[in-house]
Amino acid sequence: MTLIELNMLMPEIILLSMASLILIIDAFLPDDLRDLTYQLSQGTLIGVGLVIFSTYPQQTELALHGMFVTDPMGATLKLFIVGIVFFTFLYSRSYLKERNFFKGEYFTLGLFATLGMLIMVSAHNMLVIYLGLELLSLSLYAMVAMHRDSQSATEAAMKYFVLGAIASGILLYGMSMLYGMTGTLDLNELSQSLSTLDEYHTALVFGLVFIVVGLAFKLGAVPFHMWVPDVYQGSPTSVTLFISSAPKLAAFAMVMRLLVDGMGHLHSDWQDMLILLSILSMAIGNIVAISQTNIKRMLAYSTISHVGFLLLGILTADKAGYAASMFYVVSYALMTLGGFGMILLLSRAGFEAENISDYKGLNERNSWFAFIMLILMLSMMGVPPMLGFWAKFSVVMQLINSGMLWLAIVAVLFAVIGAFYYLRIIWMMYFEKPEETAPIEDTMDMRVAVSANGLLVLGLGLMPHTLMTICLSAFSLV
Amino acid sequence: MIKFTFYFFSIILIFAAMRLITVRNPVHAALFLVLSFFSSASIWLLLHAEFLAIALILVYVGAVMVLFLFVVMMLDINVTMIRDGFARYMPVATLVGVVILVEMGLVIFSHLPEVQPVVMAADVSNTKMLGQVLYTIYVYPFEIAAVILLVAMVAAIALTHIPRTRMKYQTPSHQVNVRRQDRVRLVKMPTEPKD
Amino acid sequence: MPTLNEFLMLGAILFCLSIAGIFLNRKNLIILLMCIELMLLAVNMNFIAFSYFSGDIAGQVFVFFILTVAAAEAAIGLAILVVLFRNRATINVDDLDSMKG
Amino acid sequence: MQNIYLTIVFAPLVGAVIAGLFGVGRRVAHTVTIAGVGISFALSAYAFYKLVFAGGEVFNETLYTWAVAGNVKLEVGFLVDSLTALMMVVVTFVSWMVHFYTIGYMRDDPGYQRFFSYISLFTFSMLMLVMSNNFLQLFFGWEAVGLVSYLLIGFWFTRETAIYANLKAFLVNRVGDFGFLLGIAAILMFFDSLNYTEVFAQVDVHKDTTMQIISGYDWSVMTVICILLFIGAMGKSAQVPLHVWLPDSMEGPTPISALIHAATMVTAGIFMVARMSPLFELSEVALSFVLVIGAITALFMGFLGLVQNDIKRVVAYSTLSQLGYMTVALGASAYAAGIFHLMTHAFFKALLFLGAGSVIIAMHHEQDMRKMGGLWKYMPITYITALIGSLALIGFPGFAGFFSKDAIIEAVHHADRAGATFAYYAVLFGVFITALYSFRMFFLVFHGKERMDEHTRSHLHEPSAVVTWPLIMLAIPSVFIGGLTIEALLYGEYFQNAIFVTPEHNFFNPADYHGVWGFVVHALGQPPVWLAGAGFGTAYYLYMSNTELPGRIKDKLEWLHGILVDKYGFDRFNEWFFAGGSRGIGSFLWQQGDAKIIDGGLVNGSAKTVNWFSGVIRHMQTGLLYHYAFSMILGLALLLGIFVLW
Repeated sequence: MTLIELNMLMPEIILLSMASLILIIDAFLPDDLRDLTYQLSQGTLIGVGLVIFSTYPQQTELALHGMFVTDPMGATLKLFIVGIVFFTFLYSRSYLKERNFFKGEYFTLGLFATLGMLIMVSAHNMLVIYLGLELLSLSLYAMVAMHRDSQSATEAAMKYFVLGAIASGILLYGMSMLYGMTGTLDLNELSQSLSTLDEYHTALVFGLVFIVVGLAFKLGAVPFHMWVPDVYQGSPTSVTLFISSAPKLAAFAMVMRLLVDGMGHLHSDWQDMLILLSILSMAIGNIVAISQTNIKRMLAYSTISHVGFLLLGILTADKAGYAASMFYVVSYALMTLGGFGMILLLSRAGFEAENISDYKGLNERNSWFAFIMLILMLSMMGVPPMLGFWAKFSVVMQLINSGMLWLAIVAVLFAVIGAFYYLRIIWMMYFEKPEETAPIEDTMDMRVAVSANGLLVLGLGLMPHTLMTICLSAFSLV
Repeated sequence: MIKFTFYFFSIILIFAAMRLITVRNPVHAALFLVLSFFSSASIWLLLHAEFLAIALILVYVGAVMVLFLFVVMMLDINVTMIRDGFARYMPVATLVGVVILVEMGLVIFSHLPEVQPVVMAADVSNTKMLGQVLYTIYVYPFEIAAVILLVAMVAAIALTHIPRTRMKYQTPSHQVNVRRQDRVRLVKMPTEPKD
Repeated sequence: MPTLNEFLMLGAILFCLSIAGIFLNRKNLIILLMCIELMLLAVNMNFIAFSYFSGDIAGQVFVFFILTVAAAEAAIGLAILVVLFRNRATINVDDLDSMKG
Repeated sequence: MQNIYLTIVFAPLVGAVIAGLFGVGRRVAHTVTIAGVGISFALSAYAFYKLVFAGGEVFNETLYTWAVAGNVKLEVGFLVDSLTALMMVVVTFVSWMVHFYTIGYMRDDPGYQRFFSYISLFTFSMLMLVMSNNFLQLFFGWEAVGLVSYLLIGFWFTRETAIYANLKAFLVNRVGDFGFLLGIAAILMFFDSLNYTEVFAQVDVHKDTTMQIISGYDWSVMTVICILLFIGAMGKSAQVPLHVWLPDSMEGPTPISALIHAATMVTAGIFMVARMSPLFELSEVALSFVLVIGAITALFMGFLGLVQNDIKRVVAYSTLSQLGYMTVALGASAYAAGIFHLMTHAFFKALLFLGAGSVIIAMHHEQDMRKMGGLWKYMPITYITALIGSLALIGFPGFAGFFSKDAIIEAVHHADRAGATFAYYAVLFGVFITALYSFRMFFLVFHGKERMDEHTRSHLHEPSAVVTWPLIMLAIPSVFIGGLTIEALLYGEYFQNAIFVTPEHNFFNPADYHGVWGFVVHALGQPPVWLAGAGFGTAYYLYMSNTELPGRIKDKLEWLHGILVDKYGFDRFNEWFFAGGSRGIGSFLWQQGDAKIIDGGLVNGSAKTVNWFSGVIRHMQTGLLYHYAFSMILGLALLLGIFVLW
């Protein structure tokens, strides 16, 4: 291990050291100084972000016997992951405090989960991908169950854990098949070896199916989506926020590493599988969301439908499509961050703003927040000029460009049906009389963060080329 | 002879696994799982994976299964109700299991390359080989695994540890320093009217 | 010596038994967790068989890490189970349906 | 000029933002929005003047490039030619009038500021739509007006089953938007551009291109594109069978009905087709499709107007029918006539809606015509203006509607395209129906017995000036605008640069035009005028004399009544055949066709299906862990089965 290699690993090393340090500090902190844990965690994230930014790689470089890779895509995703986790912690603080649940473990486990995500993004070996995934998942299981007195949180944790473990089992089975066929765990060697094994195509696809199932579970694609609504609904909202945003970026990276870097040779096979998953996700997600009354659950189904869209870009199997998908996943993470942030903002001790009816008359209670929510909903719906529109637009464009017009039509059809349930929230906010009249308790940082989040969605929508350029350059297309 | 050993342990393994999913008592299930670990460890020995075979026994049977048994005992679950409706789901479960098994079997038996085992020299130590790569090539995964264990520890403690504050204990200095007005409140009540 | 296919078939049988077990078991979460261990065992069987037949140590290394992670996973799973039991006084899988739809 | 156009578009937006987001008072809210739209109107009028009279140049520039995706640019830009200028003036003028009127109409509503904010926002969206120079911005405006209207319909909506009712209206509009979006996608695919000018410049290249949607069948690309775009227009302009949302939207406050559902938004589809005339002209099939759909709408929606008792619903169905006329004009390649009718209709239909609103205010929000009657002596201004509106609507010679409607009928008469004959008879008979339902409403409301209760009667009076003033302002163009502009719009060179008509399709030849009076005199000898007269007569007979006479005569001269009835056997025939017959058709269509098949079957059906489907899938999410695991395993088995073993 050379010094240069260590340098490439710097973000992970800093994150790990700081997380361990914070763990120790937190153990000795009295409860009234718990804010220090929070501040240290946020400081760590900023530091890690700066390090990633300053070591932004220009080309792909491998380290540690090919297990670790840095490339523009990975660095960009890592930056967004760190930034989104930063916002997540920001949103969570007052929520956790109001519920007497402001524990250091939330932040340390969050940091470890972030480390897991960074490892996944940079992994270039099936073993490392698996370990990164497990590091992320185990931290998340624990975070969901952290609210120990909540029946629904523990139920959600149990469901998440069991299904997640099954999914890892399936993923591992697929990895074992691929290892057996190619005799390597390294993605580069795997990719080279696959092209020489055309006579055993069936056996390779057999392994591929298991891998795709494992990935689909992580993303929450139908029919491997069943955990999503329950976990989103049952977890404390701050944890839901965590689960729903940054890990999707890591899952996207995992898909890119495994399917594209490792198994690009089999792209015509995974393409068909992703088409199936994508259509099912868009259909089930959008249709079932219509009949939801719990907004966290509704957003869960909305996530499922977004995953369907996200897959559309990947399944074009070309670089422009991957860039479009990356654009989509980043946009999705920003929008969902804002959406759950709004739920956190409107909740207060003893009251979770979880039902859609809690949004009735929000405009009368606070027209600014209603406006921010309006932006977020319109964006998720895919209305121009919001960010979400460009996300949908770019994946659909890539589909048309690669000749899958019919799929583009299906996608637009479901996007159009899906608009309904977002509109219902807009309707509730602007046209219904408020049921809840208590003033909204918010802190200054929360207010600023939610506003910034909403305006970012609008602003990036007005200037989509900024984000698009980042995504394109991640695939060296600019 | 090796083939016979393989089939012998395989049958025990499959039998143990089947019993594991059909017994009603979780303690028995845990013991069947132990049995299946033992038989797979034996099969692994056939495959020259001595270190892992031993590790499986030590780590799994020695630690993980003890943990399972510990939790089973601790939670004290009512055993009698555990198998309601078992027969009803049996056909579906069998069907799905068999369908996947057939799918897997078809691939395994007809689409895999024919390979002969690479025979290692007799004096090569499996443990040594593992050790040599583990701390060199696989040092990065090794570190990550360490973090995973740390997270597991933190999580298990965070989830199950009941902090001191919930326990009731005495603080003598508080008891001594207490004043009358902290403890006694005189309330004046109106007399109840007769009715 | 048995062929690779036989080892893989053994892995496949274990895998399917664990799947059937997860579906079959509706009353006891602990047995569900054990089924997951069984599934990992099936995967390990595959890896070791492949490792042996290709003379490559990487498969065994992978199994080593799977064992490690599985232990961690079991610890967290059981911790969640304990928390759940404290909350509900049951670990019946059928009772875990407060969220649905 | 660029700054002027920007101001025109953004002045209403600024007004909307101030009124909506800053929590200002009522007076401020209506002042800023009225000022915003007023500025917009004044500048539109100026731009119109510059362009039309002062020989200004057509403005076509991209102001802002949003993003570049491949070789496709996504831009914001304006195209202001004579067509746009006309639309701008109409939209801003009607909107301005409605703003004034709203002060009176919404006086007691708690959502006063919000309402002003929305109608200004709507004006902004509509201006974005008409002034666009590319398809993306067109689509943006398209969706934005739809969104605002969707929200405004709900302003007063009574919601027992809000989700379900919305879902229905929503789905209908989605069908249209979906078609529209596909049309734009097809344009993007074949023309590789979203800019109007660039697309129109290449139409000849793709004149004969074909595509295969289902393999083995060749479709003309132009036909596919035009029909898809027109499906979008059908949704917005409420053509059969996508019309069901419009009558329901009458639940909203009347100013909205006037602004959105009569004068502006519903005309977006008509405008769009006229704007796309270079594309439509290349597809005979698409034009026939347009023609037939329009004719069906024009005739059959008129029938439905006959059996409504809610005053606003009558006007709503009349709107549907008139939109059908405009569509027929488009289908007959008489785009100019369609736009001409769009303009005249905007004035007199806004007038009728606001008049209806005035009646509704006076009647304390009673909308049932059976509880009105004899209002003429209580509210003379409303009465006169409503009379003017009705005359304009039925096409009384000299009034605005007369010119436009007559031009359409003439154009259809001379068109020789599949479906033209059917369309001709449909619009011709439609004239009779129009007159019948218009004056049925007029007589029921303003004449005859006073059927309201005593309390309402004692409070009857003309509403305040903010209500009557817009009525008068709208009544003036309702009378004159037709005669004043017909020459320029139809026979002159007004639309020369904006609308493209293949010479052999062009019906309006300057040589055939002999001045306004010549047109009127010519028309007097044609069937439409007489049919309108017959409709008026029938209405008079049914709702004035027949209800009055029998009642009076019956008492005193029982025997004479019998003779009279016998003697006027023709009248009886007339009643039975024309009035009874068309009423019968009306109620049949209403109950069987509209209510059961389209609304009940297609629309509610699909809404129900989605709802049902949603419910079913929800049930699959049982909350039980083993079912979840089972779903995953089933998914795995399926994927293995499909991709490995198949």
